[in-house]
Order: sequence, then C-alpha cells, then structure tokens
Amino acid sequence: MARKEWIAMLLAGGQGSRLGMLTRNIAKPAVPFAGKYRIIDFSLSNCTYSAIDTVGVLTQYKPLLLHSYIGIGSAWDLNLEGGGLYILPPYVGEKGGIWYKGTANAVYQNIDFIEYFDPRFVLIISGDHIYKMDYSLMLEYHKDKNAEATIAVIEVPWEEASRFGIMICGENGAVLDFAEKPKKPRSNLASMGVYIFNWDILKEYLFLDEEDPLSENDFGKNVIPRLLKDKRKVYAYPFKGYWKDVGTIESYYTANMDLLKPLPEMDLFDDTIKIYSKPSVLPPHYIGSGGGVKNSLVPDGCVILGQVERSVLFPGVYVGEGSYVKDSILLPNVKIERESIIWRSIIGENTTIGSRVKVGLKSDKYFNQEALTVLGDGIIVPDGVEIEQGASIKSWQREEAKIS
Amino acid sequence: MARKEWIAMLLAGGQGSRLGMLTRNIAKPAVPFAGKYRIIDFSLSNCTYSAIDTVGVLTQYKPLLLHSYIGIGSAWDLNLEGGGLYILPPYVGEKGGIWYKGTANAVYQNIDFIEYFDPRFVLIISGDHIYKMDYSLMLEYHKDKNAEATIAVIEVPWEEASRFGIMICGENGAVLDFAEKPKKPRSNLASMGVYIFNWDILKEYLFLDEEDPLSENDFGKNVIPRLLKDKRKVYAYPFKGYWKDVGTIESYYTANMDLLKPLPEMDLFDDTIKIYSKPSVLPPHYIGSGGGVKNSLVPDGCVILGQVERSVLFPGVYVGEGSYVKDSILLPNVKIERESIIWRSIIGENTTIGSRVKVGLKSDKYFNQEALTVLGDGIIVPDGVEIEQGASIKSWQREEAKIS
Amino acid sequence: MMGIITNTKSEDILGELTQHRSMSAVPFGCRYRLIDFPLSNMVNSGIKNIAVVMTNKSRALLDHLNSGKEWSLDRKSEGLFLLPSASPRLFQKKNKFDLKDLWENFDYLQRARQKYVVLSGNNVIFNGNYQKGLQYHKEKGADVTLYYKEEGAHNLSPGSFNYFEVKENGRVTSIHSCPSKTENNQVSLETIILERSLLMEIVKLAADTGNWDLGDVLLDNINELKVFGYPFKGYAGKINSLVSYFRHSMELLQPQVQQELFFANGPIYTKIKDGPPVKYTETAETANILAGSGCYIEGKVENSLLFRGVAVGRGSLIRKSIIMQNSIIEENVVLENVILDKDVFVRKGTVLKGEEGKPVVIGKRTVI
Amino acid sequence: MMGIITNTKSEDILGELTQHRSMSAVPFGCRYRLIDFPLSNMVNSGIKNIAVVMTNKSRALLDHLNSGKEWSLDRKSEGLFLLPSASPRLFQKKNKFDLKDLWENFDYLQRARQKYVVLSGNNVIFNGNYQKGLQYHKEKGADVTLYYKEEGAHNLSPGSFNYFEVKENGRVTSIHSCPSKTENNQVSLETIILERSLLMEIVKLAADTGNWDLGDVLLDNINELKVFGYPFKGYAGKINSLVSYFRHSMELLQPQVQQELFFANGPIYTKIKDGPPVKYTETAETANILAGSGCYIEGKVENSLLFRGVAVGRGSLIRKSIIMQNSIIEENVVLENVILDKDVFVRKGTVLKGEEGKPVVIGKRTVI
Repeated sequence: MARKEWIAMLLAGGQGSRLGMLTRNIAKPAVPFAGKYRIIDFSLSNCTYSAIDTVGVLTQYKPLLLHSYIGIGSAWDLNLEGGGLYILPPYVGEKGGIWYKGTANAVYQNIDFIEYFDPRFVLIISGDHIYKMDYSLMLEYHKDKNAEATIAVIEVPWEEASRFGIMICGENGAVLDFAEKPKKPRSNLASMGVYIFNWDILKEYLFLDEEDPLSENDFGKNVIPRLLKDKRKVYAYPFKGYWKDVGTIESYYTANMDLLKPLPEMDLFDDTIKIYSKPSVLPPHYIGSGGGVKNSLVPDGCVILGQVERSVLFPGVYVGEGSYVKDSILLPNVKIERESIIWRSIIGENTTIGSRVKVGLKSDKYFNQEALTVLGDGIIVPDGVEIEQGASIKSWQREEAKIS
Repeated sequence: MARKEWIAMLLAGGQGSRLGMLTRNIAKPAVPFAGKYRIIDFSLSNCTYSAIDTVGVLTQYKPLLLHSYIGIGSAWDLNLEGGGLYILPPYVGEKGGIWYKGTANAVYQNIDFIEYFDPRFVLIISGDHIYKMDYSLMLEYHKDKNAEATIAVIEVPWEEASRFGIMICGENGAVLDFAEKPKKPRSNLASMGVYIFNWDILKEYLFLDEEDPLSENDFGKNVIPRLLKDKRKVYAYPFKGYWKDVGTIESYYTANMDLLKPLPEMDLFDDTIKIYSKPSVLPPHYIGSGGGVKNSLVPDGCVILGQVERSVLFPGVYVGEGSYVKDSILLPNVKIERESIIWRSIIGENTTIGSRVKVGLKSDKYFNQEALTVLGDGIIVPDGVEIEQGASIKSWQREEAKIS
Repeated sequence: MMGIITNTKSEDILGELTQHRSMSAVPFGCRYRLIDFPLSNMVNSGIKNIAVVMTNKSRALLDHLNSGKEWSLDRKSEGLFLLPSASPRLFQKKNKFDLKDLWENFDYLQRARQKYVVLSGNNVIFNGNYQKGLQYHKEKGADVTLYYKEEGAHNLSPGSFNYFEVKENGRVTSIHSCPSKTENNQVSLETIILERSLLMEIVKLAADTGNWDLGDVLLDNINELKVFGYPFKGYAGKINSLVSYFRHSMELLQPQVQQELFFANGPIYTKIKDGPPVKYTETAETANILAGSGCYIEGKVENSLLFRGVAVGRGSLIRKSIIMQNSIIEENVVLENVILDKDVFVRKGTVLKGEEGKPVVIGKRTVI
Repeated sequence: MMGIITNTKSEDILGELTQHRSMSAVPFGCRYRLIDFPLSNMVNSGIKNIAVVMTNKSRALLDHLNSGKEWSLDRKSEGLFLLPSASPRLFQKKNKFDLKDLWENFDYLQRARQKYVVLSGNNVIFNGNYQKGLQYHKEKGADVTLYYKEEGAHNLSPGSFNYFEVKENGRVTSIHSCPSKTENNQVSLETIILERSLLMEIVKLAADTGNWDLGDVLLDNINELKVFGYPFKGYAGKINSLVSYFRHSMELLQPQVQQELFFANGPIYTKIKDGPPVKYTETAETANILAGSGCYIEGKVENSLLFRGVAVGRGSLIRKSIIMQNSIIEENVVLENVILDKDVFVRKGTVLKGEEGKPVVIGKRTVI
C-alpha cells in the first residue's frame, strides 16, 4: 500500500463528567448540539472538508450510541476504499487488556493501526469541541515551518487565559514554553487540543511517555512539555474563528445560545465547511395556528403549538398549546404539555413535562439569578408542579419540587 | 419502537489460542477459511438467511481487523434501518470498565443493548463455527415446544463425544441432563453453542449467574446447568448437516480439506444458504501455461505458475514455476518462489518462501507422519532451506532449519 | 412480495412542476418527492425487491434515489432496480399502467422469486402497509386486488383507472374515468396486488393484442377475473392535477393528516440533505406552517409549506403558498396562493397573488 | 477534476454482445464490464464527481453501477451521476462523442464546481491516472489534451476519432478515421482533458451549429485551439469490433498485461458477486487460463477466459475461448474460438469451433 500523507486520530473516549446529566448514558462526543447535530459532527466534518481519508476514532466510555451513530462514517463521506473511518475501542491482546489511561496512551495502544497506514503526519484531534477548521491549512503551515509538532492555538480573552493550556511563542511561531492553566498567564494563546506530529517523532515520544511511570500519558500535560524540554521543533498555528470546548453545562448552554445571535460566529448556514450529521427520518416540523417561534432553531419532527423564544429545540420536540419556552434547550423528543412555562432550562432527552408546570422560574433560594435549571433524560414531570431555578433533577422525586 | 421478535448476540471475543499462529494478530472469528471467507462469515450469513435483522457482535480480543471487516454489516445485507449490526466491545461506564469475563458475562454487560430492542427471544451464537443453518426453523421449534431455552445439538461419533458438551434428552426433546466433556458419555448429542432463550428468562439467569461468585459466567458451564437444575423448560433442537468447531490447528486443517471432497458436506456452491463475505478488489486468478491445479480451491488474485494439488489457496497467493504444493493451505498473499515443494503445511498470511525450499517433507525426527507443518504470518524463508514436517515456525530463525 | 412503481405517462398534468422532472420526482410535503410514499410503503411492508420504471426526464429521480441507501435498499441481494421505460418520450394521456414498460422488462419479472407483486402508481400519497392488502387479497381469494378510498367527487383529470364500482362483497364490477356520484365514490389509489404469474400472463396478453393499458385489460376481463377492491381507511391523496396537488399539500397543515401520512405505518424515507435546523429570527412571525430543514425565516409566514433551504426576508408576507427547495424571497415581498418551484429568486418588494385554490406556479430557477 | 463517461452510440459493432446491453456493460476480463476501466481510473485519480451517460439499453449498466458503492461513489457530496442520453434509441455510427448528450445535461455541467473535465469513452481499457494527463495538459498550456497510444495498424471500425497526427512537440495536427502508416500510428484512447468552461463553450457552439460530433469540432478548430496529444505508455486497448474485443481479451493471458491493466495505477473496481473460490476437481486440467470466482472446473481448459460462475464438465475441452458469467458446459463438449455470452447452456457432447481469431459468438441464455 502506498504511504499515506496523513491520518487523523480522533479522541472520543472521554466521559465529559462535568456535563453531568448530559453524559449519564452517552459519551461526551455523542451529546446533541445545535438542534440536530452531535458534538463529534464538527470534528468529523472538519476531517471531511480537509480531505483526510483515514480517521481512527478512539472510544472508551459508554460507546454504544457513538458506535452506532458513527458506523463506518458514511454520514461524513468517510466510507472510503483504502482508508475510511475506524472505531478503535480498547481491546484484549495476548497479555490481556488495558483501558486507555490518557490521551497519549490511547494513541500509544493503537500504534499498530497507525503503522498500517504508515503516514508521514498524524493529526490528533478530539471529539469534544465546536469549531469549523480546515486542518489542511495547518498541515501546510507545519510543513512550511519544517516543524516536528504543531499545536493549533487561539487567542482567548486575557481574563480567561488561566483556564487554558497557554503557549508562549517566539516571533516565528516557535513555541518557547507551555503552561497548563497558569495562574499568571504570560500569553493569551490557548491550545485548542489540535496537534499535527511527524509520525516518527510522535512514535518516539509515545514510547518515551509510556516508559515514564510518573506520566499521566496526556498530550497536553506530558507529551508536549517533554518535546519542549528536548528542544524539539514545536510550532503554534494561529487559528482564527469560533472554537469552544463545551466541557461544562454552562459552556454547553452558552455555545448553543451563541448560535441564536443575529450574526453568530459559528454560522451553520455557511456551507464553506458543511457540518454533516447522521440523518433522522422525521417529517418537517409544524407550527400551529396558535404557535409562534422567534429567535430559535427548530429541526425536523417538532410540533410547536405554543410559544418558543430564544431557544434551541432538537428533533421530535413537542410544545403544547399555551406553553411558553424561553432561553432554553429542549433535547430530542422532549414533550411539554399545555400551559407550562420553561425558562433558562436544559431538558434532557425523552423527558415529558405535564401541563401547568413551571420550570426554572426565579426563587429566593438561589442568589445567582443566572443559574440554569437542568432536567435529566427520561423524566416524567407531573402536571402542575414547579421546579425552581437552579435545580438539577436526575429523576422525578416529589421532594424536589412543590405541587402548586 | 415496536417490539422485536428476536435478535442475535454473536460471541466473537475469543482469542482461539489453540489456533496458535493463526490468531497471533487477529481474533479467531477473523481467521481466513475456505479460500476467501473468514470464519465469522458463516454465522453472519446464517443470520442473513434466517432474516434476523438485528445482530450484536461481542468483541474483545484484537478486534481491529474484525471491526473493519464487519463494519456496519453491509456485506451481509445487515445494514438495516431500525435494526442492523452493532459491534459491542467492552466499555467504560461511570464505575469504570470491566472486560468480558465469560460468554454469559459478555451478554450480561450488554443487557441495556438488548433491552433497547425489547425482543421476545434472543439467539446466542458464536463466530467460531463452520456451518450453514436456518435459525428460524430452530425458533419455530422453540415456540412449538413452548420452551424457555433451546439448545441446538448435533450427533457426533460416539468416540468423539467426550470432547463435547453432551445433552441427555427425553423422547420429546426435553433436555434432562448436561455433561461438559464427559469421560463416559451417555449420549452422542453435542451442543453446538447455539441457544435460543426467552429474553425474560435469559435476563433473570444472567443476573443470577452474575451474583454467583463461583461462576465462570459461561453459557455452557454455568447458565445451562443452572436452568436444568431449576427444572426450566430446556429443549434440544436436533440439527442435521455439517458443523465444525475449528478450534485447533488440526480441526482447522481438516475443515478446509473437507471442502475438497467430491461431494463435500459443506457445499459452498449450494446457494440455498449463501455465504457472504467482504469482497476483495483483486483481478481474476491466472494459471500459467506450465501451471496445473487439481482438486483445489483458488480464489481471485492468485497466480499459479507451478503445480497445486488438493490444496486451499487464499487471495493473492503466488506459486512460482516448477513449485509443487500439495495437501496444503496457503493463506492470503503467500508467495512461493520457483522449484519449491510444500506438503501438508499451513503457511501464514504474507509469508514468502524462496526458491528450492522444502516445507513439510518427512523426517525421522517425527514419528507421526501425519503431523502438520505450520508457518506463521509475514515470515521470509530464504532460498534452499528445508523445513521438516511437524515444525511450527513463528519467525525465521536459522537454527530451525538446515540449508540444503 | 415484490414491488414495482410504474411511470405515469401523462406527466404534463402538473404543468411547470413536471416540465423538467418525472411525476415520481415532483416535490411534496416540504422534504419529500412523490415516489417516497409508495417506495417507503414498500420498504415498511418488508418488500426487498423493488423496481422503479424510469423516463427520459429521469435525472431528478436518479439523483433522488441514488443508491437506494435512504430506503435501506442498497443491498447485495435484490434491492432497488431501475427499469428503462419502453417509450420514454411518449406522453400518452390515457395509459396509467402502461404494460409495455413491463414487457420491455419481462425478464426481470421472470427472474424474480416472489409470488406476489404490488404495482403502484407514482402519484398517490398514503402511508400504508401492503401486507394488509395482501392478506385481504388472500382472504378474498382474489385474482387482482385494487386499493381505493371513498371520497366525494373531486375533479380528477381523465384517466382510465380513476374510479371503481365496488359491490358490498368487495368485488369490483367496473373501472371508469369519471365519478358516478357526488359522494362516496371509490377512487382508485393506483395500487394493485396480484400474483406475479398472473401479471406475466397479462403482460403477454397485452403484447399479443396490443392493448397495453392495464385498466382496459382488467375491465375487459372483469367477469373472468376475481377483481376485488381493498378500502384504504387512512388519509390518501391522488395527485393528478395542479389543483389536487395544491389541495393535498394544504391538507398537510392538519396535524391529523400529518399523523396519518408521516407516521401511521412507518416513516417516509427520503433523500438526505444536510441542512441545519430552521432558524427563526427575532422578526419572524409564524402561524400554521410546515417547514423542512435549513430554512431561514425573518418574515411572516402563514398557512404555507416551506421546503428545505428556503429563505424569507424581513417584512415579507407569505400566505397560502408552497415554496420549494432553496427558493429565496427577499425583503418586503408578498406572496399569496403561489407555488414557487426550486431555486426561484423573488426580488425585494415583489407582490404576487394567485386565485384562491388555483395557485400561480413559478418555474424552477426563475428570477421574479 | 470531474469525470464524464460518454456513450458510444455505434453499439452494434460488437454484435450479439451489444444486442441487449450498452457498450459500457459489455463483460470483459472474467469479472469486469468495460465501464469499470474508465470509472476506476477516475476514482483512482481522486475524482469524486463522475457522470455516466445512459442509453435505453441501460438496465445491465444500472444493475452494475447500482449505488456506486464498489467505486466508493455512494457519497453525500457529489459521487456518481447518471445522465439521460439525448437520443437513447439512435445508433449513430459516426458520433463517438455526441455533444447532444452534454447539451441535454448542460445544467449538470453548469453546476459542477471543478475546473477541469476528463471525458472518456466507454470502450477503452487501460489503467491510468488522469492526474498525469492533467499535469501534461498544464505543462503544455494546452486547451485540449487527447490521450493516445502508439501502435501498428490494427483494423479499427470507422469512427471520426480513431487516429491522430501528433507532432514532436505534442501538438495534434489532424484527427482521422483510418491509420496513415503501417506502424507507429497514434491511436486515440477516447480520453480528453479540458477546462469545464471550454467544454461548455464547445457544447453551446454545437447546439448553435448542429455539428454534434466533438471530433469534428476539434478538427474544425485544430489551428485555433491548442490541441495536444498525451502519449499513454502502459497497456491500452480500444474495443471497437468483435475482433479487437477478442484480441484484447486474449492478451490478458500475458502476465505483463495483467500487471499493467489490473494493478499499474490502482485496482479496477467492479460489482461484487459473492461466489465461492473456483473449484478445480481431480479431473481438471488447465494451462494458460484466467478465471473469475465461483467456477467449477472438471474438464480441460486452455488459453481461455472464464467469467464468474462458469461450470465446465468432465471430459470437455475448452480452447481459445471466452466463457461468460454462469454459462454451463456439460460433459464431453469441445469449444474452440468461441465466445459464450452469459447464461449459455451447452449440452453434452456439443462440438463448436470458430475460425482462428474470429470467434463464434453465442448469445445470452442460448441453449446449444
């Protein structure tokens, strides 16, 4: 087989535990986003756009839905002869099985897979981020710089820099130093978790990292610092555009609401980099005679008989007559019966909310008036109850709310 | 979603360690068989023929090739809306990950998957056996008998019965007793490792089995005996036809050679139950002017310039001028240069044998003149060496053979 | 059971909408094409061997069906077959079921293994399971079973296969072009179940006699053959004029119709477009609309159907209209009783109103 | 670069073999059909937008291409497009590249995004990467680049696009039907690279003037356009008579030709059949044969090609013959210089010999 120019390794094994109820039954990359997508659609569609024909997807945490969602990658045109999309869960070898310990270890355990394609470069990305990016431009940069490793970076507001892995760069783009979540950041260039390595270099450092008993086997924490320590040619590739790690409930909420701005930075209607997803077979959505929708995203299969404002709905959502949904995210197949009010809430998949229910309205219990209310998957909320702002409800328990 | 009548769970996680060199890099179900197939093709094609539209494939040992081979099941027409083929490797949940401990535990860990389809019956099969079977007839039998569990059985020669799990049955087909590899078999009805359970019963016994700290979590060893102990309605379904567990090198060899009989019991040319496989893109095979092939199976992509007799060749095999191959199995892409002789040997994938080499010829070292000679994958055997009958060669080491 | 979707030759009945596409490919219901309904019914009935007769205007249809993947018909064994038409350029108003097409593909019929065939036209919309019709067919001991629905006297364009007379025992005694009563007419749903061997016999007969119209053949033999009518109870529509196209489209705005047509016996599959969800902006106003994905709505839309990828500008008002895929409506436009075909561009300030129930149709890629 | 595979109208040149199928669908090389070669070349050249012009005899071709899955063309974005032909029933002997077909599908050309087009006939077999021709096209600053190979004067059937005159600098100065020399003729490989915008200009010109033959248009403008010839170096064949079909088939028995045609620039993809490996029994004798999967050989076969699923009975002798898919040869048959089309059944003891190099052709599904 001819040597491949590059392949991508997509890290999709994380639990995303800070997403709380959203990742109770599915891995973070499989979490629904933006009305009809799942988070991993963005990285996969970027691969398609960048004409990468071979993608290994490393999975580990509750992968069933992710596996059946991804399949062989047809939704992203990645079902290709001589390449294609491969799901790479942990496995048992002759000496037993080892779960993936960290991002670098996950790739280490799949060295044989990479060797089979014998690429010159390996792109490492994760399935956790919302962004549109042409990785081929980054590869060009990597080659122009004659780099051994290139890290995509994005400017973040200085006040937020201490939440990121921060790069200190020379004028030519060479990375001089790296600080993971520095208290006093010396730069506002944050690592996006997107790396290109020369495969020979990466392989060498994966072996070194594996031998180090103190390593957490993580790219950001271990492999990159070691490359820098060894004065390897590491460059930063400056990316312009929207990029968001939807790692917490709050950032997940914000990233969805960002899409409702008049000119959103992440424009789903811009086909330059088209975001593909596995299709549903639902009919068009219906807005009834008494229904009204403003400043919202509505996908197929919804039926809206009430009012919806500044909200993101997912396929199969039903909003009954007289109900009012504002500033909220209703995940797939959420059903709101009649005359209920939902405010600043995230309602989990398949949850049904009865009639005359109030969710997320203000309460004196919470000082933070911005607090989100979160309801988990598959809950049935009976008629007439009130769920206070800031509540986080896993399953329906009478004491968590009062019947009005 | 409507309740499903039945689904299949295909156990494909085993290493098949008694297959030695054939399973060094791949799981047993992925081992090539019969010139162009892999072992798992038989079980999957049986599912297709039996019109089962949902198949979970449980994998664990070195699954990369198996995963990319199976994909979403298109090769077996199992890529179906509302069902389809799902690969189920072990995974990490909120409480960490547990490798599949035994066949029953593997199914236990995927109870959620089965519950999603909510079937009335679950068919348990393995990817290790060579047979053509219409499972739907077995399901009819199961329903006719009003059974809670049905085990497919086949008559084996009495002298071999002690190698199998043996069923003792009443006249009506009810299983009275079960003995795993009995020294003094009381029947010659062997379990084929094919089970149909009522899902509610199976679920109950999977939980019971899981709670038992002494259980090996195996269907044959634990679950079935427990059902019998509890006087559950367990029936034996008598299967007529060819069935072979290719669990050892010897049985693997015999099963391949069985296909060369004038009227083989397993007739690949009988389309009643067609065996599907993932296709290769190789050209037709070529037999040169000085080439000759007798009593052999030859798939696409072979080039035969020498003589081949009573052998099974796999795609991409090359036999050079003046070479002679007899009673042998040449796995994919084996290359035999000029004037070499191969007898009673299994030659592993991608192995190259030089010119004037002798493999598997008699020697005084071995008393058993029937002994097979086995060469592993990717070996390069230099010109002019002799490899004695009965040798088993993992990688080329000079001391293992003498230069003639 | 195998399925064959035939090709309505009298395609000009939808005017502009069938100018550049076959009837099968006419867009319907915000994201579908007409063929999606019989094709999905077949798939939902467990039929795995399905043939579609093509015409010369088949490109839209070929693009739409493509691999058959969306219908799970991209199979190794059987699956979707595209049959060339015997007379691709002839528009015969009368022949609804042109047996010549089947004669041209007789070997396909011969080689099939299924005992029964369901033949469907490409201009009937309903969501049904043909296994039910087959069960009826067997129960009645019928030679031929014809689907129909009871309805009032709507104006159907002339056709030999429009109306049946069905006796109480289910026996069909007549097949004709015009309704005989003002109410409770038995309108043909262009769906026929019979044994493959009988179909082959009928096709051979047609080849011998030159009488290629299945309706005629059945009528000629109405006493010799046991022809039964199967009353379909759910929502059903027969599209054979622009008026009926518009009426059935507008009926989709009733939730009950949506339920019966989109869900009753299984989903309706169609070609995938990867559009984003619909965005309604701050200025959007909506009442009683059905919309496909990827629309961008800044104006006011009422009692209308929007296909995938439609844009409606600020200050515009769309009423009682059907706007097809990727049409763009700029600001301050007024449209009422209008059908815009695909890729139409409506400039700022344009006002266009059709007559009630008789919409103006604007052809594909027009700029107005 | 996008690809278009055109439709050779002069299909009767292969006699029986093109009686019921288009040239594209003619079986070749034990498991392929002719279209597999240009189609696989396009795929192996990284081309993702590929159109195939159909005819009325397209069913075999439609079955063969199906979803395009085997060529990795079952894609959401672009992939395989089937274009209706402008004149499906007309067999014009002369027009090799009928621009009318492209005019009929002009909007497809318009909507494509690729800068360059490779146009290929459906009766040329070689294994090449069109990117190399494109590179040559750019280096030469050509308007149009025509693939050719150097060879002796084989008898090609008349056609306006058979031979070129190519000057040393690569410039094509003439295009004609007959060879001018006994050796080193520049034989057209029916493969043309040009910019999409120029192709559209040429098609519009053809529509204006009524001169629909691309060869004629190029010849008329041979001085105005920079037309260059790209010399293809590997094995190449042009099938335009039964004699050339037979000759090129027999050349496949040379390992060097196998290497150049089946492997040189990538694999040749084709439709999957799930046949078992070939079984040679104890009585089989073989020398110099090429065989597809699923054959069952009990007799003697020499210097022959066996397609998938062929059976040869005991005591039979097959020499210098081509036996197509699923043909069955009973015991004690002798065949020499014979082509059996698909599904032919040869009864016990039959003897059939053709003339050397001029094989007898037995039509599909014949029993002899």
